[in-house]
Amino acid sequence: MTRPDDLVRAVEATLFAAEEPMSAEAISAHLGGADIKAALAELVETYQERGIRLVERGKRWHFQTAPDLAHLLRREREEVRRLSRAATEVLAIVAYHEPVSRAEIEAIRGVQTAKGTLDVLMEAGWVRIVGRREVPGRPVIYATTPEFLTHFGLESRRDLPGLDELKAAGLLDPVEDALAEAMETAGEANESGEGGLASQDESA
Amino acid sequence: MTRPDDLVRAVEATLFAAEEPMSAEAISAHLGGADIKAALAELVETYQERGIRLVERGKRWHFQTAPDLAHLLRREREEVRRLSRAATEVLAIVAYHEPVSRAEIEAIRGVQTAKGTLDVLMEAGWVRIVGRREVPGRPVIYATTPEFLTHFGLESRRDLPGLDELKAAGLLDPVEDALAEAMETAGEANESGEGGLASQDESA
Amino acid sequence: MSSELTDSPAITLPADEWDGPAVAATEDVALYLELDGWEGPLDLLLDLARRQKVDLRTISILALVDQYLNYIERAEALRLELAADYLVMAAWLAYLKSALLLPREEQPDPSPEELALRLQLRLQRLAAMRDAAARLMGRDRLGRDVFRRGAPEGLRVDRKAKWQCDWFALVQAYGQVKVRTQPVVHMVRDRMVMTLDSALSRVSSMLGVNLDWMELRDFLPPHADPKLRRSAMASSFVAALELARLGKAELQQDQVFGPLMLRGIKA
Repeated sequence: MTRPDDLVRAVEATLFAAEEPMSAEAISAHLGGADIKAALAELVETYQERGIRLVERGKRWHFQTAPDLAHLLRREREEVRRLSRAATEVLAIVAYHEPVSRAEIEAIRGVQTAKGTLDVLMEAGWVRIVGRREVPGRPVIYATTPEFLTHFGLESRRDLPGLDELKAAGLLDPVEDALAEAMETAGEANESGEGGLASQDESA
Repeated sequence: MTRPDDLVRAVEATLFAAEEPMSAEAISAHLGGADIKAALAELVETYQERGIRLVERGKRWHFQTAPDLAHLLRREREEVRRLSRAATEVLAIVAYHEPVSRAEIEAIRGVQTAKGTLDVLMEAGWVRIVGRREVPGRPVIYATTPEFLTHFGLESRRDLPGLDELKAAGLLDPVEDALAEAMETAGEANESGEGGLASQDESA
Repeated sequence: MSSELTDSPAITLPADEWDGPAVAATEDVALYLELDGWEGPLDLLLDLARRQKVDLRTISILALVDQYLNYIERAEALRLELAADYLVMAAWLAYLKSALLLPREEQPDPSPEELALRLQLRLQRLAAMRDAAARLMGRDRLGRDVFRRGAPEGLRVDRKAKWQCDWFALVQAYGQVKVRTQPVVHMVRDRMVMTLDSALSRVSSMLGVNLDWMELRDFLPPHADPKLRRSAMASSFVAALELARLGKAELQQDQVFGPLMLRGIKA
């Protein structure tokens, strides 16, 4: 293997030694303001097929083991926090709908969300409060964190599995919007004489 | 870079994720008893010129930052800071009176001098300890350094203006005037606002 | 959106067990445990809907309502404790069912079709999120499937101060030290004062003449130079305090910084 460029080696060593993922800016600052874009790209390429990888998660970079080696490394390691089903659902809702208020989460789940559920997600560092919605009551709104992206191996929120399909199917829109649209279509269908229950189901 | 052998990748990932250096036996046991000698040798070779190295220390293997990049792990960042007023005074006294003990500095300033103040001046490289005064207690005595002269653009300490010159330059007067002025103002302020008694004065 | 979600224990039972005529003792337990596994009535409805093994978009709400009501009935028959929101949902679904069965012209507003559609849309959204959650949890997760470096050296930044000071500040500081510590001669200018003794005799003689409340400043010599006035004020105040202490005068002040009132006490 040929000796890489000194800057590449410096970026490599810095990210290797870092205890936390680092943004490109932080790496650059650590290396005296050098332009490290090309070095990062080269390292990603270099490690592409190796046992460890350089990955970008939420604009921050870190080395991690290759996913296909999971079976070798998983043993004798403490399991990552097991989330309750409620917590995983709430996490998904926050991730796909963010920023989202607790009332909006509850509207989707059809059940009250225990106080502890959001706390668990915030304690894990995956969800945080990002402000308040400017509506009556000014409810707090939640969103995911860079740690969430890091943990779930997402480069950005756009990488959320199935995000595009869900958007296209309107499944991330509020029920009210979908309802208005569906009623319009259903209305036309009903005009044509179709009664009963199933009619609007099919046209939806 | 070609994809390395799967065993090489496994050893690489195992050592990367390990929390402690691992013996060859431990690595082998972790990987189901595979013979990993060749893999270790290949990894050492692969990382020879990179920003990180695979090294063996006391029969245990671990990755570490390349020695020539060790400076990256502990960076020094310079912050420009202005010398505090107290430190400036102490520096001036050392410069005008050197060599001088701390007790003498305090006598001249008329204020106790915190130990930290002299430390700052020594850290800045402007003051150093030049010996002890042969009096009871053998106090440490301080003097300025050549860097002090350089920093302040002086040929020698004799270039420091004398008291007469300071006075002539008005460097002493403004303080006196300012002080007198300040006293005057304070007096007036008292005159107009001196509590319950004085309030009656105004009506007089 | 689909049926690949299997994290709920409820789905492990084959769907047809639901319509079984009798429930064996072991199944009672299973049923009870299932109820525990649902995150509310909407979740239960979604599970029931999935048993229909059809796309949620084409599901029969009427059939779903029947299944739900049937489930609740059986749970009640087994005297299982049902959370209130399951019963509320049951009541609402019963209403929805009857409305759906009404002749069209007698339908209330909002129409049962709209209510059914709303329910269906909610189920779709919940299903989408359950599906998304499962896919999220199934990703290569850090600390489970992929790992960061076990023992990073860590990066440290030591801040080092670069001290700044210029020649002028240095010289000026020295000048100020010298000025501050120079012996200073204080000259007290001769000024007109009213001594305490004269204030005492002035105030006490005036108190003897007038027994009404008077303001302290009325005791001061009129037309006095302002500097003398200040001195007279201070002295008269102390004199007033002294007279009060001796029981020869009373003092009164209505408010902080208000006029100080003074009157004599008859001996």
